[in-house]
Amino acid sequence: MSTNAKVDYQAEKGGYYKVLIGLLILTTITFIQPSMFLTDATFVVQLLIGLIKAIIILFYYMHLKGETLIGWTVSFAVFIVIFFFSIVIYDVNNFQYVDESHISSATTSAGSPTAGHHSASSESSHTTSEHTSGASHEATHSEH
Amino acid sequence: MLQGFNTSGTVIAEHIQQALEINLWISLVLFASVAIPLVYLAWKYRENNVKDEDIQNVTHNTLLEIVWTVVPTITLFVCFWYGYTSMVTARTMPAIDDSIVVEVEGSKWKWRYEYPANESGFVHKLGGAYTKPVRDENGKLIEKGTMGKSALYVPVNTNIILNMTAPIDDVLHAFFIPAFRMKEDVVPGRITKQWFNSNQVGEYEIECAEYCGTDHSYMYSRVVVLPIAEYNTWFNSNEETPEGDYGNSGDAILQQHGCKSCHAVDSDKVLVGPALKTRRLTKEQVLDVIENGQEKLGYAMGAMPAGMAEGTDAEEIAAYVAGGMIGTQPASFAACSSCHGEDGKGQYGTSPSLVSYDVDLLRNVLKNGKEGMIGTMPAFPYVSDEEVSAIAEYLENTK
Amino acid sequence: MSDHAYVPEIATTRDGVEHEVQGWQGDFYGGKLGFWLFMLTEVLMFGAMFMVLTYYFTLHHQDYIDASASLNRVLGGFNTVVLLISALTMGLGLLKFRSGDVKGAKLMIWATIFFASLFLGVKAIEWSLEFHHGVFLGLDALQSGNAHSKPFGQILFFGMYFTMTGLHGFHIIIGIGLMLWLLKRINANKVTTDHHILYWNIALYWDLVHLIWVFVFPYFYMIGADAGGYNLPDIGSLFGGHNNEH
Amino acid sequence: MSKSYFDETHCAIGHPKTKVMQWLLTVDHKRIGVMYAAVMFTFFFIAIATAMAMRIELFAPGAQIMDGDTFNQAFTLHGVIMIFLFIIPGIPAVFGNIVMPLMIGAKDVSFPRLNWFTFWLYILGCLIALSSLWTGNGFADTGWTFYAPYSLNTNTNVITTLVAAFVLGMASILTGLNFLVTIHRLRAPGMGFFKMPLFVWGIYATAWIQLLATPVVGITLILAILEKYFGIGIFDPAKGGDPVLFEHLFWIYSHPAVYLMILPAFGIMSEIIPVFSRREIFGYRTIALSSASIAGIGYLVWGHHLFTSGMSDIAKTIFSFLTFFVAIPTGIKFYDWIATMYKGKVILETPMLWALGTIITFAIGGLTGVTIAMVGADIHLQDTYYSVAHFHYAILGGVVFLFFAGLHYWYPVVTGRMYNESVAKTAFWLNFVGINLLWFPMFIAGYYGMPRRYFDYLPEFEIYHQISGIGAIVILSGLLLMFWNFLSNWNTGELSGTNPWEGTTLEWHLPSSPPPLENHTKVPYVDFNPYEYHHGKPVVKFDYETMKRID
Repeated sequence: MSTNAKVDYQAEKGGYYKVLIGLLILTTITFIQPSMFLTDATFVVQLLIGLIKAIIILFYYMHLKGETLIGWTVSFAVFIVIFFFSIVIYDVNNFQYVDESHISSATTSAGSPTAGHHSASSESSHTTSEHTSGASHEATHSEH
Repeated sequence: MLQGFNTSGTVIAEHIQQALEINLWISLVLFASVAIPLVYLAWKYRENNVKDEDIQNVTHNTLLEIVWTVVPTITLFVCFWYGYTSMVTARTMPAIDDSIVVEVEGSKWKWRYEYPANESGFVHKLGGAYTKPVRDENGKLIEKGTMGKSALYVPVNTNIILNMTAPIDDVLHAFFIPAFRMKEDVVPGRITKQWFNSNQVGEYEIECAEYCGTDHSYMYSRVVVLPIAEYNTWFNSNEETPEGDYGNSGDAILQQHGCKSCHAVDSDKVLVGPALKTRRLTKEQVLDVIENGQEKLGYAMGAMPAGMAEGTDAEEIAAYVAGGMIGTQPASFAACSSCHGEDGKGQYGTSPSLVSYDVDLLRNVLKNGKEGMIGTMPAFPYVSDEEVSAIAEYLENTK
Repeated sequence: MSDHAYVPEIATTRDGVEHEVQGWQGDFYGGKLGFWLFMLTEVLMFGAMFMVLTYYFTLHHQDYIDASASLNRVLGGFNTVVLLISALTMGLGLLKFRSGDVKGAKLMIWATIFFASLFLGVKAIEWSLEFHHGVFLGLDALQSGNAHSKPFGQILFFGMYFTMTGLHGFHIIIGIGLMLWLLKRINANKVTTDHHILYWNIALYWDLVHLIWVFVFPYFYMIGADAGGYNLPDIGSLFGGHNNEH
Repeated sequence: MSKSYFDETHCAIGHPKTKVMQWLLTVDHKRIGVMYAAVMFTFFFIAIATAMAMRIELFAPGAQIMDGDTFNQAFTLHGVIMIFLFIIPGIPAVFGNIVMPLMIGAKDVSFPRLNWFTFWLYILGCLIALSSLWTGNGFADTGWTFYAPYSLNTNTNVITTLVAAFVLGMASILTGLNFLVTIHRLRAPGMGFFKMPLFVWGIYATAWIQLLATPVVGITLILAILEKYFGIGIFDPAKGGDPVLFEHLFWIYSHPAVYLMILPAFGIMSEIIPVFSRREIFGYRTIALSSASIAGIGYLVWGHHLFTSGMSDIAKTIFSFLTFFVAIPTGIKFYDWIATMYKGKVILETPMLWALGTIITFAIGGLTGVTIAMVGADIHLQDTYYSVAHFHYAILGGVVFLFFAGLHYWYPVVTGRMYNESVAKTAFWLNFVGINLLWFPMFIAGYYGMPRRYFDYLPEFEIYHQISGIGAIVILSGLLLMFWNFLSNWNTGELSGTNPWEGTTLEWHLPSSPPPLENHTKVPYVDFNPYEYHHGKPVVKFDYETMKRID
C-alpha cells in the first residue's frame, strides 16, 4: 500500500482533533478515578485506561489500522512481553519455600542503622524457617 | 574419582544415577541412529560408486518421516520422565520431625553449619574455609590443602535437611556434593533447601559450583557421615569435633570462623583482608570492631560485618591482636583472618592491615577523617598523594 | 544515495512476462517496516522494565503505594497533557507536509520541539524537588542499612522510577535531536513531500515516546493516588505468590 | 576481466579516492561481510589464546602460570569475546551479509547505510570491551553471564564490559532488523517464502531472535550498569533486589541466543549437503519450518539454565518439558540431512567433510544437551565440566564447524579463488580429532564432579585435564593450518570460476567471480526450487547477460 500519496489536510485534520479530545477525556478519567470510582481496583483500571489510550494512538496516530504484517508483528511482540511477564513473575513468586525465602521489606531493613546484615539477616531467616518449614514441606508435597 | 562417589548410599544419588544411565543408553541408541546411516550412506553412495543416471531425487517418505519423528519423541519423553521423577525424589523434603535441620551459610569462601541446640542447650557451629595447598615458586606441592574441621557431621541413616542461605551482602554460591548427586544454589537473602540420607559411613567432598570469585576453586568442605552413636555422643557434648580421625587436619580450630583464608597472621602479607599483626590498636578497639563491625573507612568493598566472633572468643582475639600478635595465636582468631588475612595484614581495598596503616588506609583517613574508638580524627583533604606516600614510608620505618 | 529518481528494474520470465523488482532505493514500505521493527525492540525494552516493576509490585504492595503517593501528581499530570498535545502537533505537521504545506509543517515541528522542551523542564523541576526531599539516586534514603533508609519496596520503586522516567526523558532528548535534524533535511530539500519517510518515521517515534508515557504515568503516579482509602487488588495472588502484609 | 566488488564500491559518504577510505566507508554488503570476518577471526584467535593459557594453567593442579583472579578474568575474557564479539554476530554478520542478498537476488540489503553504521557500532563495541583490559581495575572477572550480585560487588571493570555488551547487542538488533526487511522486501520476483534457499530461512529465523530477544538483555545490562553507578537496587539483595530475577532476564535473551547461533549454521548445512550429494534436499519444507519452530520454542525454554538456582519445582518441570520440544525439530533436521545422501552422489570435498563431521560432533553436543535437560540429571551436572563440554561440542562442534564449512564452501564466491584441497582436509581431521580429545574427557570429569570455573582442582581430575590439554594443542594446530590455507590462497589460489561446486542457488549464478559491485547483471525471475538437480546436474541455467533461464 502506498502511504506516500498526497493527502487533503482539511479533510483529515478533524480526525486528529477527535482523537485528541478522546485522549484528553481518558486522561481526565485517569485523574479522577482513584478518588471517584472503582477505587478497589485502581491499578487495573489505570492500566486498562492506558491500554485504551495506547490502542487509540496506535490505530490513528500511528496509522496501524489496516496494516496486517506490521500489526501482527506488534501483537506478537506484545504477546511475548506479556508471556515473559507471566512466567517470570509466576516463577519468582513461587521461589521454593516462599514464606521464609523472600527478601521483604519487613522491619529488618527499615530501622536498623549500621552494618548488621550478617547477624540480623541470618538470625531472622533462621527463626522464620523454624516456624514455617513444616508448612512449606506440605506445600512441596501438594505440588506433585 | 572422588571419595565415595559410587558408594554414598543416598536415595537421591541412586535415583539420579538411574536417570543418567537410562539417558546414556538412549543417547547411545540415538547417536547410533545418526552416525551409522551417515557413515553407511557416505560410503555406499561415494563419488566413484554412483553413475549420474542413478541419482534420484527422493524428497519424501511418509512412513520413514513418521518413524524418525515419533520414535525419538517417545525416547525423549522417557528421558523427561526419569528426569522429572528423580527431581521429585531430590526435592521432596522429608518430614521435619524425623530429620535433623542444619542451617548452612555459604559466604566468600567458606561453608558454615549451625546445628539445632543439643540437650544441654549448646549450639554447634562448625565450618570455615579450606586451607589452600602450599606450593613453592615452581609450583611444587609443599603442603596439601586440607578440609580442616570445616566439615558437616551427620549421622548415618538419618534424614538431613539443609536450610541454605548466604549473607545479604554476599554473592551466589552452590552447595554441591558430587557423591550424593545433589546441588542447589545458595542465594543471598533467600533460603533454599536440600536434603539427603546416606546409609554409608564415610567422608564426601562438598564443592561450590556457582562461580563466586577469587577463591571459588577453594570453597571446599566435607560431609562426614558418622555412626549414629558416635554422632550422638558428639552432638550432646560441647566438643568442637567428634573423636576420631575425621577431618585430617591439625589446625582445624583456626579455621573455625574461616578467617585465615583472607587475613595473614604470621606475616605482613596482604591477603583478602589486612594482616592482623599490629600494636597500633588497643584491645577495646579490636573488641569494638569485632562486635559492631567497621564501615567508616570508605573502602570500596564495604564494611566489616559485626559479630564475627562473640564472647570469650572475641576477648581472646582482641587481646592477641592488641598485643602485637605475638605468642600463640588463639583459635578464635580465625574469625578475623577471613578478611584481614592470616597475618592480619588485610587485602588491598578490602580491609585494613592491622599490622600498620598502609598507604591506602592513610589516604582515606587523611581525606575523610575517621571516627574511632579513641576519638575522631579530623580530615586533611589537601594532603597530596606524594605526601601520603611519604608518611606511609615514615611509619613503615618507625615500626 | 543520489537524488535522481530510481527506476525499478524489470525481471523477465522464460515466457517473457515482465515483473517489476523492488529495489532498496525508495522503498517506502520497507522503511516503515524497518522502523516498526526498531520500535518493537523499544517496546520490549520498556516491557522488560515494566516486568521488573510488576514483579516487585507483587512483593511490596504497600511500599509501592506509599512511594507512589509521594510523587508529584500535578506536575506529572501536566506533563501528560503536554505530551498529548505534542503528539497532536506532530501528527498535524506530518499531515500538512503530506498535503504540500511545508511551511506549516515546519511550524508544527517547532511547536512539537517546544512542548518536548517544556516536558523536560517540568521533569527537571520534579526531579530537583525530589532531590530536595532527599529522595534521589545515591542519597541515603535509597541506600540500605542507614538511618534514612526507606523500606525495600520503596527503594526498588524509586530505583525503577528514576530509571524509567530517566530513560523516557532520554528518548525525548533524542526526539528533539531528530526533529532538529528533520528540519535541517527539509531545508536542504532532502525530505520532500514525495519522499518523506524520514518525517513519517520520526512522527512514529514521537508517538511511541508518547505511548510509553501513557503507561509510565499511571503506573508510577496513580497507583497510590488515594493511598488512604482502599486496597489494591492483590495481583500477586494471580501469580500464585503471596504478599508480605500478613 | 570485469570489475569485481574489490575494484569499486559505493560509499556511505562522498566518493573517497583512497583504497583505505573506500573500505572504511563502504556500504557494499560483500565488503562489509569480509570486514566482519577479518575482525571477528582476529578476536577468535585472541580468545583462543586466552583459552590456551587456561588449559596450560589447568594442565596440573595448583597455580602454574596465573593466580585465581587472573584465571577468572581469563575465562571472562574468553567468554565475552567468543560469545559477544565472535559467535553472536558470527554467521549472520559474515555470510548473512555476503551471501544472503546474493541468494535472494537483491542488489544489497534494504538499508545499506544502516549496515555500514552497524559494522562500526560493532567495532565500537569491540573497542570498548578491549579498553577495559587496560583501564580501571582490569577486565571483568564475572564470567560472561555477569550474574548479580557478584558483578555488582566486584571492583573490576564490569561497567565497561557491560556497556560493550550493550553496544554489541544494539549492533545485533540492527543487523537482524536489516535482514528482516531485506528478506521481506527484496526477494527476486517469483521467489516465494518456500522457494528461498534454506540458509535464508536460517537467517530469517535468526533475525527474529536478534530483534525480539536482544532488547531484554539490553535493558538488563542497563539496569546492572545503573545499579553499579547509582545503586538503584534492582538486583542487589541488600536493597531488596532479587539476583534470581537477573538470571531470568539474562537467560530470556541468552538462551534464544544459542538458537541465534545455531540456526544460520543449520542453514549452511542445508546448503552444503544437497549440493555435494548432487540431488534435491530431502524434506525441504520440514527443514524450513523446523528452523522457524526452533526459533519459536527457543523462546520458551530459558528456565533450564536455572534448574538449581532455586526456581519453583513446577517451573522446573515445565521448562524441562518444553526443552525436549526443541530437540524434536532438531532431530528431524538431522535425519533429513542424512536421508539427502540416499541415492545421491556423495562428493567428499572439504565443505562436505566439515558438514558430515559436524553431524557427528553436534549430535554429541545435542544428545548431551538432552541429558542436562532432564531436571534430575541436571541437578548433578549443572555448573560442572559436563555442561562446559556440552556447550563447546554444540557451539564449536556445531556452529563454528559449520561456519568453517561455510568458509570453505563460499570461499570461491568471496575471493574468486580456490584454497588448497589437501591442506584443507588435513586441517579438518586435526580439528575433528582435536575437538574430541579436548572435550570428551570433560564429560567424564564433569560427571565425576569437576565444577566449572575452577582454576585449581582436586588431584582426582588431573588425567582428564591432561588429555584435554593435548587435544587443545591438536585443535589449535588444525585451526592455524586452516587459516593459513585461506590467507595464503587469497590472491594466489587457483581461479575457481563462478560455480565450482555445481551449486543451484542464485549465488552460483553470478556473472563473474568474485561478483561485481551490484551482484547479478539483472535480477532473475525465480520460478524454480532452490535445489533442482536432474541426474546430478543443476537444472536451472541462466544467460548471465539477461538473466533469463535458458535450460
